[in-house]
Amino acid sequence: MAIQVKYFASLKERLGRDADEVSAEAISNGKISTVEDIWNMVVNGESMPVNTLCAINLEYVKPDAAVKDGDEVAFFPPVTGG
Amino acid sequence: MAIQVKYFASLKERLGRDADEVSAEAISNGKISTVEDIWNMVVNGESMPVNTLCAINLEYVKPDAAVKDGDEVAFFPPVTGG
Amino acid sequence: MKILISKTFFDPWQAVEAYQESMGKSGQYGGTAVFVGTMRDFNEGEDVKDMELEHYPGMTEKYLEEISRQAEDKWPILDSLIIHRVGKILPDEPIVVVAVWSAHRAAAFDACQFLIDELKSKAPFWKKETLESGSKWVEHNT
Amino acid sequence: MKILISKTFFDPWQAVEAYQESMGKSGQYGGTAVFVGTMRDFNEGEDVKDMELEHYPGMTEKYLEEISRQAEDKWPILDSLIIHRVGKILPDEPIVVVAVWSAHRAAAFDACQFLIDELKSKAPFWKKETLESGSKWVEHNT
Repeated sequence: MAIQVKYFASLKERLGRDADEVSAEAISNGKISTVEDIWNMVVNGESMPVNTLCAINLEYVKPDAAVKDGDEVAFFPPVTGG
Repeated sequence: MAIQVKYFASLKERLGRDADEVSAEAISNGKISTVEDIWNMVVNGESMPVNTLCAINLEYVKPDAAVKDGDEVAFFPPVTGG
Repeated sequence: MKILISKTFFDPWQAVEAYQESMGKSGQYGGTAVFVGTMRDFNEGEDVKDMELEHYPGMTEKYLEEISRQAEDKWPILDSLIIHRVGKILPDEPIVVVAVWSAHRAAAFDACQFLIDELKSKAPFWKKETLESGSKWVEHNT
Repeated sequence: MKILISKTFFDPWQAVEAYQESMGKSGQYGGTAVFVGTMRDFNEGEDVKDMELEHYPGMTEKYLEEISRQAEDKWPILDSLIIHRVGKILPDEPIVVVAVWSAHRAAAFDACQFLIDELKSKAPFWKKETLESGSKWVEHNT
């Protein structure tokens, strides 16, 4: 399996892509344990913008939430619907 | 001229009529000066039910409000619209 | 601003849409708050067959215009609509619709609630329900 | 309870009426509170030509169902409806409708306001406006 990573709105445009995949190995070898670790791996060291929101499997979580193989992790800017 | 008196809803049913006319003379001879005086004249001594609302010329007033010739005075129970 | 006392059935959703189109304010309003009061088939535990709605012609319209103007003074709203039914009403028929248009939602909500609260507590309307046991004037407004 | 993400234009008044008829609760609801959000042709002083509304498919629906269930737990409501537009939207087109049916008006108003407030502050939607000066992601929700 793997971890699917999704980006939305201005963050998607800034990164120039709407998704990444993080291999299951990165978890099993201890490189990744939280949502923040995912961020640091996929964006190559750029720090997370202050207001970035994080979700695991369609539920809001904090950046220190634990991830596991098979999760869908998402990063996006503050919402502006309605 | 004269004073037109109107009744609505349960009060109209209780009195058995929807209107009365009070002659201008009753004012000029000093028998009537307030809304409450009108009530006492038209209902023959029955006291005004506690929650009765009063209006002069389509505006809410208190029972001690002064009436003048040509006014339209109304009495009605608490409202239940909407 | 529109105030209408209707002696016949009206469709509140069509009425709101039609008034909105006639307002000539397209692109200006971002929020519309609407309240529709509908006749239920029960009240305080009893079945209601139908209802007679009486009003004080002249004073009712004057009062509704007054509170509509008060709403315009209190909140930055663009327009408002009040339609209230009178006469004989059957269960499931609309009794009242209050709609308020504004640039933002808070003013629309607040003004709409103000209008229906003021209407319910002071506009001269009276309901008489036909129950199994006979007809009865409604005494408490809920 | 109904949640719908619409990729095409919808008429909020017709949608509310159609859902109301399909609910099968006639005679039970005495109060319906509705909020409609419409696209304005200006925002923070600038003319807006059109807007692109993005969402997070799956999470958006899940979140809207969650708050609809929360509203049912918090207030004695009979039913609720949320429709939200996504994709390209033009000025004067509806963006969102929230409708709540209840026996009495206070619960309908409170639940309707709760739903639109929660939707605006947390449902994963994002607006990108096309202005004279180019396109720009909306940063502050009003």
